[in-house]
Amino acid sequence: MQESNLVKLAAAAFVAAALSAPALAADTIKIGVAGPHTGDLAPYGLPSKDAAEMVVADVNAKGGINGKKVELMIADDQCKPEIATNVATKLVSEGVNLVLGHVCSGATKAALGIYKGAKIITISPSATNPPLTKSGEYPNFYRTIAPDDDQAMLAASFATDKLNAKKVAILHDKGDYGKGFADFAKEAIEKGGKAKVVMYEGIQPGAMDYSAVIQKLRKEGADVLIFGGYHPEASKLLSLMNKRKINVPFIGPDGIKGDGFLKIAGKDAEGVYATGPMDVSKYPLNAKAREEYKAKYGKEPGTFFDQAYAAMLAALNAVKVAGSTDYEALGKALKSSQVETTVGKIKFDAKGDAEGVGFAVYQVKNGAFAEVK
Amino acid sequence: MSHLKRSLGIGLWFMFLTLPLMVVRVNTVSREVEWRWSNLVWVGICAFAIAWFWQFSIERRAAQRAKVAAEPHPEKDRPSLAQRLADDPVLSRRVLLAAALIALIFPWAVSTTQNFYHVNVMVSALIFVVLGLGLNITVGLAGLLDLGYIAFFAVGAYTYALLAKGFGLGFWMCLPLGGVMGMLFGVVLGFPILRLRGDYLAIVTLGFGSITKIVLENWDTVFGGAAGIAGIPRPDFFGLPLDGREKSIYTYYIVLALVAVTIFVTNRLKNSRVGRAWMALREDEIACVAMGVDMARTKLSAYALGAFWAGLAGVIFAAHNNFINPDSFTFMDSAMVLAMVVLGGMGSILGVIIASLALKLLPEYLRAFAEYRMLVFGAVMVLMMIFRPQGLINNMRRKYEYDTADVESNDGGK
Amino acid sequence: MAASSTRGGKKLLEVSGLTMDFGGLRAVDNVGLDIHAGEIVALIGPNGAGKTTFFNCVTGIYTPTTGDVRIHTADGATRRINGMKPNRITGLGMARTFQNIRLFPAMTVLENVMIGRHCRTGTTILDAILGTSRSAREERESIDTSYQLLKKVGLADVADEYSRNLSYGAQRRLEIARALATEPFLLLLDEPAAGMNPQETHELDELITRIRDEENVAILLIEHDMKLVMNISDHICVMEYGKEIAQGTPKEIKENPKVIEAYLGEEAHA
Amino acid sequence: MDFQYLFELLCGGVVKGSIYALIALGYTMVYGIIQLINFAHGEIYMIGAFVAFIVAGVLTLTGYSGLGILPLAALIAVIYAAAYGYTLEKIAYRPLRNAPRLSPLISAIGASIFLMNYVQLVQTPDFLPFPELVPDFEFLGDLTQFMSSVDVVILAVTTVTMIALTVLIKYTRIGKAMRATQQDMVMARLVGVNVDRVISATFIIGSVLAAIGGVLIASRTGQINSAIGFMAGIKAFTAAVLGGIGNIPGAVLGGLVLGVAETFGAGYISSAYEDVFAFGLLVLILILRPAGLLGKAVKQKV
Repeated sequence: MQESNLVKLAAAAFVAAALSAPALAADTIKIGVAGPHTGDLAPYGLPSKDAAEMVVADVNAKGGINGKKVELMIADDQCKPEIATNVATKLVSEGVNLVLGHVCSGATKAALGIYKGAKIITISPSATNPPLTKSGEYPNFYRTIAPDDDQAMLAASFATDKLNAKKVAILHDKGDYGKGFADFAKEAIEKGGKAKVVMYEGIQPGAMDYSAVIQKLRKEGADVLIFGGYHPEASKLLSLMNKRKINVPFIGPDGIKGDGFLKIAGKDAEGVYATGPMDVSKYPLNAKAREEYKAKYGKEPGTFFDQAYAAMLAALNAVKVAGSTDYEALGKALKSSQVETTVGKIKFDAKGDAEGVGFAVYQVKNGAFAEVK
Repeated sequence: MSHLKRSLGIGLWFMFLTLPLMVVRVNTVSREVEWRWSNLVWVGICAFAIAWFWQFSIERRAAQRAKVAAEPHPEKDRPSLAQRLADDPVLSRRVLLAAALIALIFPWAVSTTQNFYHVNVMVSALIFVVLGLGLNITVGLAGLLDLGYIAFFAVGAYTYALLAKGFGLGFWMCLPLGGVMGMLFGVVLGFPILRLRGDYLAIVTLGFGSITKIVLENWDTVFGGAAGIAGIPRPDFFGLPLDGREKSIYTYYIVLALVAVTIFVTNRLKNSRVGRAWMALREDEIACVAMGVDMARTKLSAYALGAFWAGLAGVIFAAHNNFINPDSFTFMDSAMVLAMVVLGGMGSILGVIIASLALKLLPEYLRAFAEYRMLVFGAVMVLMMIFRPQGLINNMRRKYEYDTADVESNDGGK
Repeated sequence: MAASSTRGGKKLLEVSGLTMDFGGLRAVDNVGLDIHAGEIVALIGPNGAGKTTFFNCVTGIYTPTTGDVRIHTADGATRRINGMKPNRITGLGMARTFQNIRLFPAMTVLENVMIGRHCRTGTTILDAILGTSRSAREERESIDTSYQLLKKVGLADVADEYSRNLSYGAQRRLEIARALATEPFLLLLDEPAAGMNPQETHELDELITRIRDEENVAILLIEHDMKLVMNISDHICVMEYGKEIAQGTPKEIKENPKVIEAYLGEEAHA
Repeated sequence: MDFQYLFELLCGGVVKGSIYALIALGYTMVYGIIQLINFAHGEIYMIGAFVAFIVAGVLTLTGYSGLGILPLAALIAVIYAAAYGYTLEKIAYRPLRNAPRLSPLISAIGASIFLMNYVQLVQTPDFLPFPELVPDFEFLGDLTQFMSSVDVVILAVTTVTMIALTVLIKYTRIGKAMRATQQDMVMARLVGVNVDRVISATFIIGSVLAAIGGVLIASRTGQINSAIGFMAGIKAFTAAVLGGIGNIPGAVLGGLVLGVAETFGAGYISSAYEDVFAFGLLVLILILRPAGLLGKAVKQKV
C-alpha cells in the first residue's frame, strides 16, 4: 500500500469516527449517576445507583422515552470534591444529558460549576445543603429532598413547642451537613424567642470520648439537645449520656434516622427524636418500588433510595414532556409538570426544590422509628 | 527442606492470625454469624507461598549485602540506569527532550473539545509531582521528617481562594503570594521545632497538620468551615475567554511549567553549597554543625523552601478545582506525599516524579481496584522499605569536575 | 601548676578553670590548658578521664558549667567562646574530628571536604538557583581547595567514592581533610590513630607534623597511642577522673611520678 | 467557680487519660528499646477491640450469656493483639533493624494503613455496635454523674495493669533483660540477653496493653469501626512524647496530663478545638522541655 493511500484511509477513518460520535450520542439518553460507590460513604451512594438502574431497566423494557433508550453512566466520586470535579468533567466530556447526583453536598457543590458551564441539569436525591438551591447560583440544580434548613426549623419548633424546652443545647460534628443543621436550628430558636440556646459547640468526629461536652450539657441545665451530624457520633453521645444518667431529650437530623443508627445505638436509641423525610410508604409507587427492590436484592433498600427513585422518575418525565434533552426545555418541564413518584406527587419550584416533599419528626419506639403525630 | 517446614508453620500461623477477622462476621442486625471458612484456606495457601518466596528473597538480600560488604566499591561495578543516563550527557539530553516533547503534546493528543478528562487527571497528578518535589527538599535532602506537609498546601490553596474571592486578585498575582504564604508558615512552624530531633519532629509536624485542618474547619467566618469555598476562579489568560478544554489545557501548561521550574531549582540547589549543607545535616547533625554549618538557618531554609512549593501547588490546586474544603488536607494526604518521596527515592528528582505520577495516576485508572488500593499502598510501603529502602531510583551524587593537572601545578607552585 | 615557661609562639587558645557537670557527675573538673601557635599539644589520660568532654566544651557542643574558654584570633582580639554555637566556633577558626568517625556517608569524599568550605563561602539559595558569578566562583574554589586537601591526605584518587566505602584509616584522614577545609588555626583531633595499624599510625604521625608545618595550624589531640604522643607532642596535659594531674613537655611527663603512678605506670611497663 | 463541674471534668479527664496511658505505654516501651515509633500500634488497639467484638458477638448469638463473656472476649482479644504485634514486628520492623532511621518509620506508617484497610475489607467499613460488657453497678448511686461503672472499671483495670507492668519490669527476668536492652543493646547482647526475644516480648506486652485499652474504650463508647485505631494511636503517641518517650512513668503522666488538658479545654473553652489543645500542649511542652515531662535530656555521645 502506498503511503498516500494510508494517509487517506486514516483520514477517512478519522472523519467517520468524528461523525459517528455525535450520531451515537443522539441514539440514547445518557444519564449520569454520580455518588460515592466505594469508600466509607458508599452506603449513602449505592442505593441511588440501584434505584437508577431499576428505573432505567423498567423504562427501557417499555421501549424507552421518546423512542430512545436510556443509558446510565455510573461514576464514583467517593464524596470527595476533587474527585467529583474529575467525575463531572468526565461525564460532561462523554456527552451526558442529565445527571442524578451527586450525593454529598460538598461533592455536589464542587461538581455543579462544571455542569452549569456545560448546561446540564443535575438532580440530587440527597444534597440537602440549603444554598445549593437558595443562593440561586446554580439554576441547573434540582433536588428531591428537602433542604436542611427546613428540617432544622422543624427540629427547633418541635423542641420549643412540643417539648416545651426553655434551654436548648446544640451540638454538631463540624461537618458541612451537621453544622448546617445546627446553625439553622440555632437561628430558628433564637428568632422564635421561646427558648435560649445555652450551649452551641462542635465536637470532633471520631474522638474517643465526649464526656467533657456531656458534663457541660448537664452544667448548663439544657432540657433538650439538638444534634447535627451522623449516627456514629450521635450514638456515642447517647451511650455516654446514658452511662452518666443524663436524660435530656435528643433530637437529630435525618442523618441519624435510619437503620444504621438503630443498629449501633441499640437500647440507647430508645426515645430519641429525629427529623426525617415525611413518611412516603403510603404512596403506591413507593411500596411497589420497595417490593421490587426486595425481590431483586433480598434486602431493604438503603438511604436515599426513595429520593433517587423519585429523581429518576421526575427526570425521565421531564425528558418526555420536553420532548428532548434541551437544557431550557428540561428546566421548564421540571418546574411545570407534576409527576407521581415514590415521594409523592412532585414538581420543582423556581429555585429547584421539590414541592410536596418535607420533613416530619420521628421517635424511636421499641427499636423502630415511628412518626410523632 | 527447612524452608518447607518453616513456610508450613508460617502458613498455619497466619491461618490462626486471620481466623477471627477473616472467617467470622457478626451481623448485628439480623443477629447472625457468618462463617467464611473458605477464606481461611486461601490465607493458608497464600501465606505458605509468600513465606516461601519471602525466605528466598531475604536470603538473596543477605547474600547481596555480604557481597557489598566484601567489595569496598560496589557502586563502581553496577551503575544504575539513572546513573548511566546522568553520565551520558548526549543520551540524557535526548531523553529529556523526548520527555519534554511528550509532555507538551500530551494535552492536545488525549483530549477533544468534549473530552478532556485525561488532561484534568494529569493536572491533578502534576500538582502532586510539585508537592512531592517540594517535600523532597525538606525530607529527601535535609532529612527533616514532616508529617504535616499538606498544611502548607492548604495555606496556598486558601490564600488564593480568599484573595480571589474576597479581593478579586488574579491568579498570577496570587501564585507567588501563595508560595510566600506557604514559606512564611514554614518559617513560623519551623522555629519551635528546630531543637527537636527526628521522631519528635514527626509527631509535632503531624500535630501542626491537624491543627491547620481543625482551624480551617472551625473558623468558618473566614475559611468557610467544612462547607469550604466554592466558585474559585480559574487562571485567567490575558482576559480571553476560554472553553472548558482550553482552561484545562492552560492549567496543565501552568502546572507543567511549575514542575519544570521545580526540577530546575531542586537540581541547582542539590549540587550547591546550600544543598550540600542540607544533605550533611541529614547525614549527621553534630558533624555538620561542627564543620561550621549554621543548623538553624539550614533547617529553616529547607523547611521554608519545601513549604514554598507546597504553597504554589496549593494555589494551582484551588484554581483547578474551583472548590476547596478541609477534606483535601488530611493526614492521609501528607502520608501520600511522604510516600511519594520515600518510594521514589529520597533526594532523587526522577524517582520522586515517577512515584508521584504512579501513586496519583494508578488509582485514577484502576478504579476497579479502588477497594484494595489503600491495602496495596500500605503493603507496598512496607515491602519497599525492606527490599528497596533507597526507593525506586537511588539518589546519585554528582561527580564534580576537577582538573587534576591544574591543581597539581598550583600545588607545585606553592 | 607545672606549666612550662619555655613555650614559644603566640597564645591561641586559653582554657582556664573549665568544669562540666552532668547531673551529679563532674566530668571535667577545673582544667586549664593553653595552646600556642605552631604547637602540637596532646591531651592524655585513661578512658573516662573527661578528655572528649573537654573537647566538646571547647568546640561548643556542650556549654561548660563554669570556666573560661578564650581564643586569640589572628587580628589580636580575644574572644570568650563559652556557650557559643559550634558552627560559630568553627567559623572563628577551630575545627575538630571525632572519636567515633562522623562523616557524611551518603556523600562523596570530595563533597565531605566541601562541607568544610561552607563557612568560608557565602552562596545563598538565590545565588545557587540563579547561578550567579559568585556561586560559580565559590563552587570552583571549593572544589579546587577540597581536591588539594584530599591530595594532601592521600585520598585524591577516591574523591568520587562514597565516604562510607572508605577504609577505616582513610575515613580518619578524610575527617582531618574536612576539618582543614574550614581553614582553622587550631585543629582538634580526637583519637586520630584509634583503630589504625602501626603502618597507618606511622603515616598519621607524619601527616600531623606536616599539617602543622605546611598549614601553619596548631594541633590539640587526644590519643592513647603513647608512642605517637611522645613522638610528636610539644606539650602534654594529663587528665584523670576529670582532673588535670600534670602538664609539661613529653620528657617532664614521662618523669612525673604522679603520671607514672596514675596512668603511665601500668602502660609504660606493659 | 463551679467546683462540682471542675471535679466532673477532672474525673472525665483522668479516665480518658488512663486510656491514653495504656496505649501510650506500648509506644514508649517499643521506642525505649529500638527507637522506633510504632505507628501501627493504634491498629493493634483496633484489632483488639474487633476481636473482642467478634468473640462477644459469637458467644451472645450462640446463646451463651452471663458475666463470663467479658473476661473471655477480653482474653481472646489480648491473645490476638499480642499475636498481631509479634507478627508485625517480625515482618515490618525486624528486617529493618539496621536501616536508616526513616525506613522503619515509613514501614510503620505502611503497616498501619495496611492493617486498617485489611480489617475494613474483611469485616466492614461501617460502625458496629459494641456490646455493653460492663453491667451497671448499683452501688455507685449518684456517683455516676462523676464516673459511670465502665469508667470505674477502666480506672481499676488501668491501675492494676500498670502495677503489674511495673512489677514485671522491675523484678522478672524478662523485665530485667528489657531494661538492659534499653540501656545498651550491644552490651545486653554481649552479656547473653537474647535481644530478639526481648524485642518480641516488648511488642507483645505493648500489644496486650493496647488490646485492653481497645476493649475498655469500645465498651465505653459502644461502637467500633476500622478507623478508630488511627486517632487513638496519634493521641497516645502524643501522650508518650509529652511524658518523655521511652520513659514508662512518663507515658502514664503524659496520658493523664493530655486527658485532663483536653477535657478541661473542651469543658471550659470549646470542644471544637479539643485536638488543638492536645497538640498545642505538646508543642509548648516540647519547646520548654525538648525531652518531654519526665524524659532526661540525654547528652548525645559525640
